[in-house]
Amino acid sequence: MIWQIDLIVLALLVPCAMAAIALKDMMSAAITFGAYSFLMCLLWTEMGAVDVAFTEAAVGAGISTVLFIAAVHHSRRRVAKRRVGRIVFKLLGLSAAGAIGIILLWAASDFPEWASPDIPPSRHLSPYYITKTLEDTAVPNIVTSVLADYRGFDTMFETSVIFAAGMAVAMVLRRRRGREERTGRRVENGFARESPIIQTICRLLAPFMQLFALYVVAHGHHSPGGGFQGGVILGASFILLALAYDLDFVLKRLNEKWTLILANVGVLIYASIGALALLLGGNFLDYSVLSRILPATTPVMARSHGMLGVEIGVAITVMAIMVLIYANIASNGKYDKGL
Amino acid sequence: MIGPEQYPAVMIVVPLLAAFAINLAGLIDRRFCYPLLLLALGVAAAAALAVLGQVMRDGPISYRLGGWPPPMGIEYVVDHLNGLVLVVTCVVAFLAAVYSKRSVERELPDKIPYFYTLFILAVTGLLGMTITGDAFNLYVLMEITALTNYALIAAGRADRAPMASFTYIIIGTIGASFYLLGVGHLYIMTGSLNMADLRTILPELYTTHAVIASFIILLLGLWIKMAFFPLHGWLPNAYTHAPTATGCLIAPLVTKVSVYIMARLMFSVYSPEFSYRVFGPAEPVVWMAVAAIVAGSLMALAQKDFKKMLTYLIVAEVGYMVGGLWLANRYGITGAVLHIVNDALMTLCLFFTAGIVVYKMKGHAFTDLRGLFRKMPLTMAAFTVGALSMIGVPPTAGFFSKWYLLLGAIEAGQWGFMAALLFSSLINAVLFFKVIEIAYFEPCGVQHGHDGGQAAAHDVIAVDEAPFSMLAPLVLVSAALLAIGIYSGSLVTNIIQYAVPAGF
Amino acid sequence: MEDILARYNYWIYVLLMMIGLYAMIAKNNLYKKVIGMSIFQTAIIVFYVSIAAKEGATIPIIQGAHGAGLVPAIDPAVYVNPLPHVLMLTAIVVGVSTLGVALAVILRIYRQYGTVEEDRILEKLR
Amino acid sequence: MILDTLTIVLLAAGFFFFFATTIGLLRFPGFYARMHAAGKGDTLSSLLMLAGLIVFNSHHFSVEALLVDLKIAFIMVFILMASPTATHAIIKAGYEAGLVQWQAEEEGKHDLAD
Repeated sequence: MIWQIDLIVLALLVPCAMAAIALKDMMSAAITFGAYSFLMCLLWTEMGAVDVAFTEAAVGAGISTVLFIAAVHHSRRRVAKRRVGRIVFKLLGLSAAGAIGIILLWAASDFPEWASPDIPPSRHLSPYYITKTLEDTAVPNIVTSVLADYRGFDTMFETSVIFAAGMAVAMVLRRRRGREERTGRRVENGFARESPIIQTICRLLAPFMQLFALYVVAHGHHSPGGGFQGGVILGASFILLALAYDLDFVLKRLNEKWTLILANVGVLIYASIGALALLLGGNFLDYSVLSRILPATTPVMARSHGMLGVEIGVAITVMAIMVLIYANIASNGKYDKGL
Repeated sequence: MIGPEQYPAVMIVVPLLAAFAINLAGLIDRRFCYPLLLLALGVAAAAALAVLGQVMRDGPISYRLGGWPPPMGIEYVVDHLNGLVLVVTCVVAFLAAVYSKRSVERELPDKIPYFYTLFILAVTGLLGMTITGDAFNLYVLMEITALTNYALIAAGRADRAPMASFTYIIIGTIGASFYLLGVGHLYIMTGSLNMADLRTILPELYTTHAVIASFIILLLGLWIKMAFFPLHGWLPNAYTHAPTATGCLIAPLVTKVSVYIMARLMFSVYSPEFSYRVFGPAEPVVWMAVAAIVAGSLMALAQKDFKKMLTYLIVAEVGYMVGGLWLANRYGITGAVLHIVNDALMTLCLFFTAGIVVYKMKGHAFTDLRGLFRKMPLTMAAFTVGALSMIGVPPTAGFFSKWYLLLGAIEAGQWGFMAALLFSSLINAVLFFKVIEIAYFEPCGVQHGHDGGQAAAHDVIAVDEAPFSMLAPLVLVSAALLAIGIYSGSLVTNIIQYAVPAGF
Repeated sequence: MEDILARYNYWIYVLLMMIGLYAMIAKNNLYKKVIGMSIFQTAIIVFYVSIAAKEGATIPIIQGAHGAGLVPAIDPAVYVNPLPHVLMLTAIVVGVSTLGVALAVILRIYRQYGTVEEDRILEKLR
Repeated sequence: MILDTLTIVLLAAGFFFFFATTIGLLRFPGFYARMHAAGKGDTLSSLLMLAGLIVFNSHHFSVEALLVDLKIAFIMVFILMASPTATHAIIKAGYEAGLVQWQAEEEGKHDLAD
């Protein structure tokens, strides 16, 4: 933790946020928002939250920006001014923000000192996790062990949230062909013609990205990363190809039906491991009872293996849903050639 | 194999697994979706009833997820209060699921698997929110419910549905984020996320700014989520323009579960002493509830659309429950908890009726109700029970919760709240008699404008009841309203009185 | 300096939150509202991660524990608090999910009304 | 000692090129010139800094340190591939969108002000 960096990055965040909401061009705003996300990563790495920073880098700066650009692409780019009542809305916004700000600042005056080792959160629960993770679960990455085991139930629903988001996007946007004939060409925007250089490099990079994603999933017990980050990177490798070629190129390899099946299978793996524990006589998600069916495993190692299993499930779902959301937004629900 | 001690997990896990099963089955044949939905919700309802039985027999249950002891792991806690809410949620969801078949086939024919997947995920979220004993776990489930709701509403074919959904996304996210922020304030002051653990640590910190602010922020978040006036802006449009089946699921449940969570926070995370005394006098909140009741009723009176009128009545009913909880006495809290149950069923009954009207008449304005008593006598009879309960006519359920609320208001000396209750009953009476009058006396179909045609139309209307899968749940709900009305005494003595925190 | 540092993170998170809330309420363009929403959510993440920070501590991965079974004695002061990190991983996921759904709904709105400006849409609905 | 010096030199060089890149990005006239500065300087400076980190990390030789070195080397390879491609993509998009190259006599006309 280096407080000088903290000071600078936090100071940079505020103008970045302001620019993102003030810019009149939505593409610029999306890019600025991506920069904001990268600053966030930096801030969190600096405060030691490597897993959070990793996720934010993959999600906030990567996927979110792509989704924004894809969505803006299908609608209007310029931001128009409100015609009437601009001042009323400004005052309303300012007063709401001001009121909340005052309450929060008032509350912050009682907070324990930042980064002090004696604050209640650092004394009450976290020492247990830090000192017991190896004994209980044999996983050195405490974030992974808390995420997938101590609070594994949260994570199961986190995966379900992603799944629900995918279903929601598909439900809202997806439209069948027929009424509007499939265009069969990329959206005409004047500056997105295919380039052999980009295509070759992306094609070269994609397998490495996927390999790295698998590493992130498998090595999540010992290093930053895990199912979620790995899944996002896997999804990003497909999205990269969809950007370099077109959506059809990806959909030929991973079509709509398979994304849906994979999305379901991933969460099902998670929930079934939990339910398996239930059937073996333990509580839901109590991986230690899995030692009864896994060969040569102590209850502690069973927890470690159980975590690996659920991480794989998370990765599969996240990958499938990322591709699903991108495909729907990039093609405006038509599953044609996309951007 | 799975013993009774595992039922709390079963109640959540079965609907969750069913969500994926429904989605996968939908890829093969979409006719599998509906039976799977009913099966899963049936199992969940049975588990909920069994859990409530256990609670009534042996007292509160704690269930450790992942086998970790409470402050470290996530804990499920079922006591009399949420046991009751769980049963109501399961039953309402089951009936809404039975009812949904025909309207989904009509309104969203090409999206059935998605719809049912999101439907059951929403139920899972609501059940999880109710059962959990962990403040952060509640947030995750709140977001599951919210995300599924956004999509279920945006799927509507009504012109305004997407915009209503977008408004709901923005406001709903503010609400959920406030909740998360409040939990953060509690976490920084105590270092814990478990509700029972928080309850033991917090008393020393009651006077700190951060804890008081956390209470304000949590309340603000929940008030947005439950559409407590004046933070109700998202609700009327979202619920009016949602597809029928969506409305029948979320209109009865989402606001009530949020009210339950407020009660849970007030009694189990903070103490009643803090909520009623340390935090400040409860009177301003009761006055806000008065404003909610009056405003909701008046806005309902101004509507020309049947479904929209119902949504404003929800806003008024939220005022009842919040006011009852903040009366700070036994009668008020009993009335509020009883009203959570009653209002879920009443709203369900009224939205079922509105759904049948939409299904048969293809619209939900008042003019679409003409002549319905002749066309659909059973439907309208059931609707009348719901309407009477809404007004508060004995022996329907609505009377008893209002009675407790009135007693509470008198004991607390809150004359304003009492007056608002009576005023709202009066308005409800005016509203529903207007509806019944239109449905009973006015002839069906405006196209027969001249006098002779009207007389002819009276005789021509043939009985054309709603399909069985829609009618049966409606009749069941109205029967339940009567039954709860008759047995409300034993409901209060056996369950609700234990739900009221000690000391009242 | 000490006093400023002790509260600085909290002040900034409040400021970011206010920016986000303002954008959500006052902005006319629906995309801007969504950006505001994301800023609002990331502000809360800043708050939580700031809670986790601990002076003189390193990232929450136990060092020298590659071989299972050999458990070194662990001093909790050496590692930052992992719990908020876990919570915020979930919050980020929730954030991107909400973002995806919000963008999908905006595209649906654009399909229906041909605009993404709030006042134009409300005019058309009138 | 030698390693330390090498680290410092590499990092300093990296910083210098980054600084130059930023100045170029801000001060060069026209879209293409700016992207030229950004593309080249960015890649070079990142590579130099990563090389510096490899040297720094190799202070105490061990298998683990070697693994980390290898990872950083991989990052260098990928940056070498991805960064120029990204620059190419941006410039190509600009070219196809019809951005005209900056000419001295019509100063400011086609500047990347927007």
